[in-house]
Amino acid sequence: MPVDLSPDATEAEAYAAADAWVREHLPADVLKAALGAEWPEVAAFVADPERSTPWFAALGDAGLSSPTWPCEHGGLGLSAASAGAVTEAVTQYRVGRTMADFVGLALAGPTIIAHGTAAQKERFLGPLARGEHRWCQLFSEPGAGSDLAGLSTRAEQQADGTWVVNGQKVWSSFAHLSDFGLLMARTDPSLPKHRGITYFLVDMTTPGVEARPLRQMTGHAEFNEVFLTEVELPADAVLGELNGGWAVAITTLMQERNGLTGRPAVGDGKADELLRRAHGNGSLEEPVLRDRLLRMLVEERALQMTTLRAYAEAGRGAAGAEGSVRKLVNAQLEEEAGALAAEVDPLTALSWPAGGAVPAPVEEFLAMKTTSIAGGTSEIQRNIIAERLLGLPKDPDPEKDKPFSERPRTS
Amino acid sequence: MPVDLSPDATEAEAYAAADAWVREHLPADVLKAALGAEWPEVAAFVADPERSTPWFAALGDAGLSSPTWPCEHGGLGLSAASAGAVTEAVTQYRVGRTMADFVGLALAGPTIIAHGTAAQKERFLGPLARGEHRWCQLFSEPGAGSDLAGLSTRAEQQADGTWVVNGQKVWSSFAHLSDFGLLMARTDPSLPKHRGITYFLVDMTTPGVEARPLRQMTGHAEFNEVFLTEVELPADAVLGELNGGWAVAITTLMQERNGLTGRPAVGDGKADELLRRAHGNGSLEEPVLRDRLLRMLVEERALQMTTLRAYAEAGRGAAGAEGSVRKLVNAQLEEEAGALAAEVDPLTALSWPAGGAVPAPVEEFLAMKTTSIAGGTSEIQRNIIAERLLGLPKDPDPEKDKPFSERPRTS
Amino acid sequence: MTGETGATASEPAGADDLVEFAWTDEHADLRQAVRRLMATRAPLDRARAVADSGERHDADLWRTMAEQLGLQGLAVPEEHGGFGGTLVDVALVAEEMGTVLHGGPFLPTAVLAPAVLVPLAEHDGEAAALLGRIAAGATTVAVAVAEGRHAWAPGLVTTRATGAPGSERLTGRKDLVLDGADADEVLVLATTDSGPAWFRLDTTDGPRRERCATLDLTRPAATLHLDDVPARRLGGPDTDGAAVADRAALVASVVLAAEQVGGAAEVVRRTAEYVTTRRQFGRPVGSFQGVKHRLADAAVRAEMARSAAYWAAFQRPGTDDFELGALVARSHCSEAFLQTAKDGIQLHGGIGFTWEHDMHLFLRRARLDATLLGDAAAARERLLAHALPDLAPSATEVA
Amino acid sequence: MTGETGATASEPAGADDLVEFAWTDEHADLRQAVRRLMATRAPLDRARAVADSGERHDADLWRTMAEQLGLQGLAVPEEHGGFGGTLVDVALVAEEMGTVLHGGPFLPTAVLAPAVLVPLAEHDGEAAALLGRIAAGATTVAVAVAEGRHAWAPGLVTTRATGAPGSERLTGRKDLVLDGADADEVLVLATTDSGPAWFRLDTTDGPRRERCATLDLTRPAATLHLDDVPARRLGGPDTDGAAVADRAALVASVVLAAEQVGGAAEVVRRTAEYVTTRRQFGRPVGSFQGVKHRLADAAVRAEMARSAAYWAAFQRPGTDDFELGALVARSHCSEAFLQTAKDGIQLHGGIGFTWEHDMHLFLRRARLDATLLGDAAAARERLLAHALPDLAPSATEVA
Repeated sequence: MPVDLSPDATEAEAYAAADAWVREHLPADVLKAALGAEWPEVAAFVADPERSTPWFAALGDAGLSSPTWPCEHGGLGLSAASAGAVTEAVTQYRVGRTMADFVGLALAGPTIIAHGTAAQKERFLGPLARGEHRWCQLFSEPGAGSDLAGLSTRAEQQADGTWVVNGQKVWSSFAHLSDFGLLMARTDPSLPKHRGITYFLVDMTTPGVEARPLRQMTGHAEFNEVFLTEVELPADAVLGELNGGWAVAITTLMQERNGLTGRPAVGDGKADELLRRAHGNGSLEEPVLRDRLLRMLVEERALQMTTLRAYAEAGRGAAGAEGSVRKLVNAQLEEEAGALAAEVDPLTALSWPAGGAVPAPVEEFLAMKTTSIAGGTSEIQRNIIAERLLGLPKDPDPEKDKPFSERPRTS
Repeated sequence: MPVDLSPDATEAEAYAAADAWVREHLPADVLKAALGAEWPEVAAFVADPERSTPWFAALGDAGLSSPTWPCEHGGLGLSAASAGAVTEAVTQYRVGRTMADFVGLALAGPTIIAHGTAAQKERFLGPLARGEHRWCQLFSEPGAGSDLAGLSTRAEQQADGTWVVNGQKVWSSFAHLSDFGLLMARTDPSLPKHRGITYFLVDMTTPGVEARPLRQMTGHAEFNEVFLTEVELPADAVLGELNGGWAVAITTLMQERNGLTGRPAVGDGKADELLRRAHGNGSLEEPVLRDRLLRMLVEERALQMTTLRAYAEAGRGAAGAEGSVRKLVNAQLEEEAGALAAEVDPLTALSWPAGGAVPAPVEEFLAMKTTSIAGGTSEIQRNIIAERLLGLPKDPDPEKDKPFSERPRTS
Repeated sequence: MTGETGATASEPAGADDLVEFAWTDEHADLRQAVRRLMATRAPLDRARAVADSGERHDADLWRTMAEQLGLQGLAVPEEHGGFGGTLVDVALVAEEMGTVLHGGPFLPTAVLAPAVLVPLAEHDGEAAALLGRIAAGATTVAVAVAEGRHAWAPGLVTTRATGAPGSERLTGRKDLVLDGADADEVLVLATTDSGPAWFRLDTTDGPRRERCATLDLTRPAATLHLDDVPARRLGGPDTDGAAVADRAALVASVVLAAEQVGGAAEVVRRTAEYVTTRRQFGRPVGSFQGVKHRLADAAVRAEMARSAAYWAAFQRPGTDDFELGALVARSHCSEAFLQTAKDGIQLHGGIGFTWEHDMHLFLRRARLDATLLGDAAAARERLLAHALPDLAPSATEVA
Repeated sequence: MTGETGATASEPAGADDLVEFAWTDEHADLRQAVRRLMATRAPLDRARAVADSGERHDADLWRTMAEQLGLQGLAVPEEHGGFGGTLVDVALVAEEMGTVLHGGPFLPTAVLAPAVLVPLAEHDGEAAALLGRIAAGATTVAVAVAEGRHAWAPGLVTTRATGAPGSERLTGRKDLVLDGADADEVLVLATTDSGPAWFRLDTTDGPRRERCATLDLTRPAATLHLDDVPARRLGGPDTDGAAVADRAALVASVVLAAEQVGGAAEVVRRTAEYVTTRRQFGRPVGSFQGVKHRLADAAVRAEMARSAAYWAAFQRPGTDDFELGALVARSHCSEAFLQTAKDGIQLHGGIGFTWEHDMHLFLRRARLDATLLGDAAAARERLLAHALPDLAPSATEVA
């Protein structure tokens, strides 16, 4: 049963209601742990499906996992600001839905709300709110990286209206654990590239869908390649218009960039952590290194302030390119943090006991490029900022208006 | 009478012959001053036309101002390496031709040698070698900056074969003091932009040629705007083929980028000077500033080493883009030097006694952007490096093959 | 997908303590009023014309600012006859003025002087009276701290005060005193046996005020040669002059940061306009990534600068967060404006480094702003105490 | 038109003292021979395969290097049974090996160990004999200097030697010892009552050699736990161990700089190839200025790095110019390779940060190379004495 809140609730009302609901419904031991800042215990609760599954179901029923969604589809119909207050109230106890649900809650939900049929909303939104389905994104392809619309995965309609999909996707987080996927596939190659794409909702258990983990330079596999071989989809797997998938995808991408999760804060960050390490091992005494660390502190605080500003001003029409500003700066900070982690602890970053845990500076150094490439490269963010925030003209794309099938192939 | 040197002379022979010639012919007081490193006296000699005019004439007659030129046109026919040794021998006494002759000796001469008729060579090369004519370049236009070939200045041929030129040029060094100019003008707007240009040699005293100094942000006027209004040129003012001016201009531009003047050295530079200033006023104690100064020292030395390498390896086929590498790095160093000059002496750079001489840090700060814009912006140098040194594909130019007259006008 | 750095609160907190960036209609009205005044009476051309003519400032405009908008009194508390505006109000005004590079006496008289005088006025009727006259637009005030190569370093001041209380005399030299040749009043930081203290110079008697040429053409400045000249000490007997100077620098840093935001954003705006219309190689130059990406980075810096300047402006002076915000803003906004001004020139190409084009005026202003209250590296060094409070328990002490 | 910085000689000088960049046919032959060997026997795939298999190195290749090209003896003087190659020769080899990220024992055995042993061998037959065995390819040697967070700081070594001359024992811990778990011999820098000195570890008795996981997968390393283990002191009674370590670091810096040049240039080459074939938005990605300008900057850095590394290699060790060159090369080449490796990953996009792609191997190597002999900032600090010789008369002293 949804928490008792009018869609017009103020931030303070929303915060209070959500806070009260959590205090009332969260298992007593977990609440106690959270109030005592015993975070490992709270994390153990969230990580234990036996306990977290019913909790997330209750949270979803209360509307607290999807506060901006319409009331009839598992939401509370709140404004962005009041919804933020709800999220913040839940997040303070660290018992909200995890990053593994980001695609589902932040991307799939709003996209289905915007473009779905009544049946699709009915089928997917409730379970999404309750945490019953995990979702993944099937957009990127090896041959079409930054140029998303250059995708080659084909979906061909059969006489009976069903579809057969063939192709390969890449950079799908959690694809191997997902129940459903958001798929873009080419349905008419005779049209220019943006106009022959259709958006599908794919049951990941369909035969022919195979997710394989993709190992990164860090040695970890956070992403997957997904192979689609003669995958048969029902006619009602289409979301939005036939060949109108690009517009649907824009909804998803805008959500991805604007996806703030709770009220941002100005305070302790990665630079502070690095400064503490440098203080601990004496490298803070090196003035050039110290200034670089402090410069990172300044940029990190300025980013936090920018995020807070975007959050505070969102009610008054945030620019769509703002998310790109933050992503770009965040990528630069991640890169600098990785570089600095190795300079603060240079030998630790170079060798460590074989078989032992990989030290943090090594992980950080090797992950430094992740954010500047994944989820849209920094070059793409700069294009977005230049074109949307500053109104600069687009780069010429000689193939933009040509039929997709006539483009030269990349190697 | 040319100095006695075979075109096959080695570097050592060339150096010795030039050195001996200068010691024999330089006025005794000037030689003494140079040997005693009394440079202000030497500079006074060079700046005094009464004394330097006959000296430069003698130097030119000896072939020492243009050692690579053919023997029949005032040169010695030497290789680049041996010619460098000659230049170095003259330069050590600081009695060679000045920067005001750079366009004439380094650009006009070689371009005329490569593309001129026998009559043009006869008319121009001797006086050039003897320092009788000063030259300027009339390439850039307000509407065509980096895109040189986008020039609009029109030359229309009359029934009698003469030409009438109308247009505006900009960024011409020494134009107000020059006897002749190297002009590119459009002679057939119905051809694509690179193909309708003709190269002219212009007598700057022709009616309708007007040079106006152009004040830079430094307050100085090192460049000129040149207005061409109904300027009548004789038929033999054309250098090279009709409508083939772009190829002629490439010769000029390549000379401009490769124009090394004497053997480069690795040693005292601008960074050293800034370090001395910082040591003098105590700002060297600021570790962050000190490291920036030392970083500039490293980059400056590395550039000197690169220039020396280009010089040493030139005999074995230097890449054409190498000049762009050096110009790009030099521009970055000039910018950093200007920025650092102000940081070393922050208050001096901000205010100084009214009416007094403008302090060096102010001049340097305000000139910091000159090299990264003038003579081809750093962006253009990066394009050249990427395309010629690395073989990357060119940016698309939608108008490259269109008739020039059909292009949209810039504002 | 990585989360944004440090972007979630770790402690439960009510939603109602969110005050940063809480813009009001009054803020919007003030901004509009100043923008309109600047557009009609002080556009950038006018700043250049005033500078070219060698005039100090536009006296008519000065009166209008006082009479119609009360801008000179914005930073003066109501108890001293001012309008008691918040720091956010003053910052908004500075941002708008920064957009057109407005110069003249406003910064020293209406920003620096009140920042120094407000704490002094607690125990000093003379300082309080001066605040009243500033607020009324009836006087102009210069503030003299800088010496040698140190722009704002209270601990390194060597100008010396001698003589008995009530009849002190000053000896030394002050550099880069904005409006120092013309201001009606001059406040001087000088050392005494009990540390640095503030003095009101007797401008009628003795000080040689040498008018200077300035890099920033819109901000006249002078060198003061003080050769045993009379002055009156301001503040109470226990006033810590260095602490007053430090607090004033922090307050002024936030205002100057807003000015830097105005300048940087205007460079971005003008450059975007230029590269959209300018064509080369058959395309608008703004369609080349070399241009777009440089300008995108500049826009990002300007956005970050705006966040930093106003976050600080929304803090309560005297708090740790205020100091942190002021120092972050000084470091970020100083470098952001300088870099953006350079980029603006680069992206304008040849025209951008001519005297007639306005771009270099932004670079000149950026250099002054980055120096005036202490440089970015010094600000960062002070931030260390905020990140590692255990390291330096005296984090809020005067540097 | 501005002249290039400092690019004209101010003193008369004969043209015949120009020795830098005087390439010979022998240089070209050596480069070709090494390049061919690497291409056939040690391409980058092979380095990865060796690393994946956990093998230390390719022993067959090691023998071939010794027997066919004598590479292990290139840095060993002829008097000690080596080939007495110049530093330019060794640098050429290192550059070619850097191109394919060749690892294993070559750097410690054939570069670091000779750099340490040559001065020691002046007064020590044991060191001389060791050089002979290195030159013959008959032994491998590790060099242990680094401790804690200090990679090569002779003055900060805390590993301590005790006991009478001839029967010293070492106690301490050495980190990042390249090939330290497997090398036949280990040279250790340890402190004594008379300052730092070099020791040859008795590897049969006592030292615990802990094999480590390494960031640079191609360069195995170990931590040595020295718990009162026997060792023999090398060099004469007056040998200054710190000076030997310092000189060795300078010599090795030049070689490592050449390796960095090889790595950086290869990243540029591979990336140029990739962006020329990869298409996005209807064009090769290499036609976008965002890509081309980044890669042009990388190419410029690599060219400058090559000039710096070889200029230093052409100087005579022991001279001021040699030290200057080595320090310039260490600073420039370290940062050039690191930045280029990062750019290479960025320009490859998604594929560039996968495990299967080779780009990250360059980044890993770049990080090691930038640390191994001391960092870039420390090198720059030492350059101060070269720019301002009056400031520090003891410019060539050990840091």
